[in-house]
Amino acid sequence: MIPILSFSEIIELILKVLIFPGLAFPLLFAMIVIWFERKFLARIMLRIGPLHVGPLNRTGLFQPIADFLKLIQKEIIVPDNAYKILYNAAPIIASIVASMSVAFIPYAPKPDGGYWMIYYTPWSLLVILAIFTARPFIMVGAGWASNSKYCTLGAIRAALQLLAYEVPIALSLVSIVIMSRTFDLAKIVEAQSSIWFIILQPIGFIVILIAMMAELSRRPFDIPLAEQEVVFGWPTEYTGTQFALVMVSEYFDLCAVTSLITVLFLGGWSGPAIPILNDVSPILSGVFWFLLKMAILTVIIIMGRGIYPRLRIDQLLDAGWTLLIPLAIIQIIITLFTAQWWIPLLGGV
Amino acid sequence: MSIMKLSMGPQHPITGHFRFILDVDGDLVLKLEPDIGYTHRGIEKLAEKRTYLQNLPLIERVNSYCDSVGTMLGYLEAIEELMGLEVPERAKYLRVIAAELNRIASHLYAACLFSVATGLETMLMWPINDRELILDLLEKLTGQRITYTYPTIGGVRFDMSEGFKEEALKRLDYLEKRTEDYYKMLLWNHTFQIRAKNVGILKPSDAIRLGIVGPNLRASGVKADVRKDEPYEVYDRFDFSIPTGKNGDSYDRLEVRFKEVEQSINILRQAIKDIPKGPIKKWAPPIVPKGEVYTRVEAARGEFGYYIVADGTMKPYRLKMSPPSFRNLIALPYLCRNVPLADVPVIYISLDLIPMDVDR
Amino acid sequence: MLEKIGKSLMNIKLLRKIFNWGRAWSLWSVHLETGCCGPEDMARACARFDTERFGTLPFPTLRECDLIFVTGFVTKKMAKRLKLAYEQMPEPKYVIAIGHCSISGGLWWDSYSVVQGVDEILPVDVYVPGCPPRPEAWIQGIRMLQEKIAKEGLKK
Amino acid sequence: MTSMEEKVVESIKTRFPEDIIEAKVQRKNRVSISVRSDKIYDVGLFLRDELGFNHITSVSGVDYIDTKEFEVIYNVWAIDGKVLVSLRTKIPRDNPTLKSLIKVWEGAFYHERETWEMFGIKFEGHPNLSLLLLPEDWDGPPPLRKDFLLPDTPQEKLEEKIKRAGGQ
Amino acid sequence: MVVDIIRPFFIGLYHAFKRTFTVKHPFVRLKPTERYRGRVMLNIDRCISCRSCTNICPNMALEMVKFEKKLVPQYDAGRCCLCNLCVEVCPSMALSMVHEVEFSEYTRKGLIYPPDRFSQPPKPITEKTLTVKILDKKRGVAHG
Repeated sequence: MIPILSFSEIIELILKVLIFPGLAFPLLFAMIVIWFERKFLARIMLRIGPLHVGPLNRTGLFQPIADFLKLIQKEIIVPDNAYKILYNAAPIIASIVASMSVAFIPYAPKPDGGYWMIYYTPWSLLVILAIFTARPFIMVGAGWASNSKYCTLGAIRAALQLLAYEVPIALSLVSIVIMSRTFDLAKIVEAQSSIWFIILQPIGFIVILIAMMAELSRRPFDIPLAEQEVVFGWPTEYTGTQFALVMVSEYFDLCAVTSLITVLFLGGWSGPAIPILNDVSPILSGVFWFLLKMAILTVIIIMGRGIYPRLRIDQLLDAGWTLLIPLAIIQIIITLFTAQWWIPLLGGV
Repeated sequence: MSIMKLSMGPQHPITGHFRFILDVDGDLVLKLEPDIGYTHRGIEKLAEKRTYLQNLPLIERVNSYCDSVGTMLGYLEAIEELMGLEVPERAKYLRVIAAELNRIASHLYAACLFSVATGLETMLMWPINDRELILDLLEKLTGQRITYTYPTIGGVRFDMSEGFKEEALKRLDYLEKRTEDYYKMLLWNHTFQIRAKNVGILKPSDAIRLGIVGPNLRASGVKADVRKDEPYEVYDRFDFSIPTGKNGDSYDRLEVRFKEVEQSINILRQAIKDIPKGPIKKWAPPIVPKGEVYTRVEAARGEFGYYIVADGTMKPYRLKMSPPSFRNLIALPYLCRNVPLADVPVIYISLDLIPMDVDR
Repeated sequence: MLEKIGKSLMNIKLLRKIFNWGRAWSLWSVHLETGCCGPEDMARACARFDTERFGTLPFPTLRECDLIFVTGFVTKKMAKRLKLAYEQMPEPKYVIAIGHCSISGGLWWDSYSVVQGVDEILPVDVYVPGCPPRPEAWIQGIRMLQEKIAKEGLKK
Repeated sequence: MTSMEEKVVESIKTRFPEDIIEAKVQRKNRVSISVRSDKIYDVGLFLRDELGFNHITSVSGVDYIDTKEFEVIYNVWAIDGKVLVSLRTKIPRDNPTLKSLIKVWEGAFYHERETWEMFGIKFEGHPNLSLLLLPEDWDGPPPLRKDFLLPDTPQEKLEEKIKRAGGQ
Repeated sequence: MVVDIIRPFFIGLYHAFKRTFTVKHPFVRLKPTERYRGRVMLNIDRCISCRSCTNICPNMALEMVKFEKKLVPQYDAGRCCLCNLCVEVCPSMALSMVHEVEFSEYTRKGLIYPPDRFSQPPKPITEKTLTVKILDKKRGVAHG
């Protein structure tokens, strides 16, 4: 049975799918983060970064657009001995999978009940975890399909690293679920209305931040993409539009990860209402706080590229198995013992 | 997994002009064979065709990458020894000043490459920024940024310009203060330490046996420096020490370079303070008398040897160069056996091999 | 089919202008040093001259690059690799010859192993003389190339 | 008190009285020893083990085309003694072979390979005498020999290039 | 150990708000130093056609050509390595080094300077120029 939607519901759906958490938001996020990353890292390196591209000859704001325009004009070269179907499909699958997880994240509560999210399900945490688990297979597939040595090496490294860091992520989610007693991300946010989980579970936060950085292959952990060792890792052979898709999918992932951490640990949309935004719609106020928290997390994740050298693969795996997993387990134990005092204080559930 | 042949370079972000042929098993490098010669120009042959004076720009470009003054001094030493020419005092001091400034620039360059090898891009930029200041000084002294052609037979080309002394002292003070930031950002960075420590350990006995020179040899704990062993120019008048390392790993090789920068600053301060007045150049005949000579100087990357056979004409009969990077090259396949792939760039950069220098 | 649509789109003047703008302001360069202008390559990419202001960024994989800086002399051994690297790059691609050695062979005019001018093996777009050229000259070279691209007609 | 240089000359003369053609002190820190080519390995071993010349500096060849001879020079530095010895030997130009000294000084590996490449001097016992610096498809004579001549005028085809540019 | 991990974070953050080193080059120019060797310039009236410069030039950048009934050198900027040997050897001081930095060309032919072009001084710089000096003690970074 197909539910009949009213006009306002259709408008809302279109807004959701095309504008805010849907299509336009991750694209805009990717563009702004690429620009910000280049600018901010350049500032750490005491230079300016993109400057003369874009309005006023002063901002370089259009640099990602210029890059994108250039990339889509480039010739697409498929290596002769590549496995063509998988090779061509991988970037598309990667970007679709990466943008999928945004659909399950609640960005703000609606004043009339319900949440501002594309698809509501009480099992959203599990769904997102499942989506993350799909990523290494795309990388391995793309690397293997390229049939080039550097790509293969990069793909092997990606598989090792991503699979190893799934475990601490899952473990640190356990303590969240113990505390909030639900798999529903919206409920988890509501549980934090009085006290955020970052205060109750600092170890879990650190574990999930580090593990997610590894999952995203950001700088101290960008071993699959290490340019000094394996040129560019698994996407080495991609050209033009395909490469643009690969790059964009990475930033979609960043968007999803920062949203997820915000929801899990930083209390999602919770924050004092902003008068001006609240007058228009209380949704905007929630979204504002959500985006602010996302921005802070993004800065922290980007900073890693400016200040830390890259780890070696064995050191990384060591850190994953011997440091992060015990820490996550310690967090679970602490949570188990202290949950009885904290749960009455939490809101919502 | 079977053994895979991996060809690294010359188009590769880290190898520069080299190509490595690696035997890789999974992520482990079993054997490395360097494939060099991508920058071979045949300078030794060309030098036999040109006069001694025309050879100056040629010789300089053996290592114009960073250290052209240090490279040239050996050649000039050799010719002046054959001629029996005594260079004016002031020229000697100026040569030392240029060479030490060049050494600082070169070591900063080495540091920045090292941080690239480990993937820290910030420390690629900072030393290069401060190297710009040194290059400004050198440009003020010599009129070029990289290829100076500054020392010439019988002295140097230009005198110190006005205000050079004050400017130089100010910049050296700045550089000394700035080094602290490098230590905090790079050398004391825990992530960097676990990448660089205990990687590529070169024992002192091995280092001597393989004929390693320069900061790499000193990092292994051997106190050998031509500036102390056979003082050329006026190095015997300065008070400076030779920093040595303890373990001989990649980290020590970088740390020794940083300490050498401090010593160079020390030498420069003394040189700028007691530089005498006088002429800067002596007329030299174009013809070099018959003879053979072997001279060594301490260039930034280590001992640079020149063997010249002169047959009494305007052109050298044979000019043999023994550049430091060529001699350090043998350490690369020696150290890169059974190491992870990620350590290959670190070891390679820590030896500070410059392909120009290797290939000539 | 897609190419046909793309070609007909590129015939529109405004679109062509926009696409040319995108190409001109996003020239990623290859990590391939052939000679001794290498340190200046570093200097122009680093803080004082920072060519990233113009969107010129050294990029690790040459599958994405548009620009080769031929930094200095090209030996016969390197020439093969240089040509190979150039062929591996996707269209559109540009070459800037840096320094007198890569323009004409320069100091190595009688050498047995140096190619006399890189334009014998690659089509050169801009010649930047000097030994090595100052970073200012590199920036001028980049800007001249940008002007050339902006005037360019239909490519591919 | 004799200096280190004189000590080296004296001891080498007493140890190999017949094989040494000439041994002299050139100047401070420099000693030059000429030996017969078949004895160079033994002299090298003696220099390394007894006199402490452990740090190989360079191996170079000189082409004396007038006397139809190659001279091969091993320059070795003693880190403790602070003396550089030039161990030199002459070999005929039409049959240039010499016993390799990489068993004595391991650092001579690339030096000898380069000398082989540049002069065509064959080092017996060297494990890998293949082209090092020259392009893979090199087919001329070894370039540092005096009978390998370089062009006298620039090889750049300037007119052609200008014509090509004008034709566009 | 924890300090060593966290310290770079704050140093990086601190540097992100420092003054940058960058000179916005085409709009603001650094003043080249007095001695900077940009390219060679000829004074035709002084030239005595002695050929010492063409003889000493190690890269054949100078070539004698006929110009207004006189043999004068023609300069090839695409060959010159700026080694200053010709300027030193010139007996009549006809050659000198000038501060030209930007003389790139689209064609190889444009780099050849016939005597009339060879003897013209470079264009004066119109943009704002500045000299590099150590400044900004508070922020601890050089360049202006």
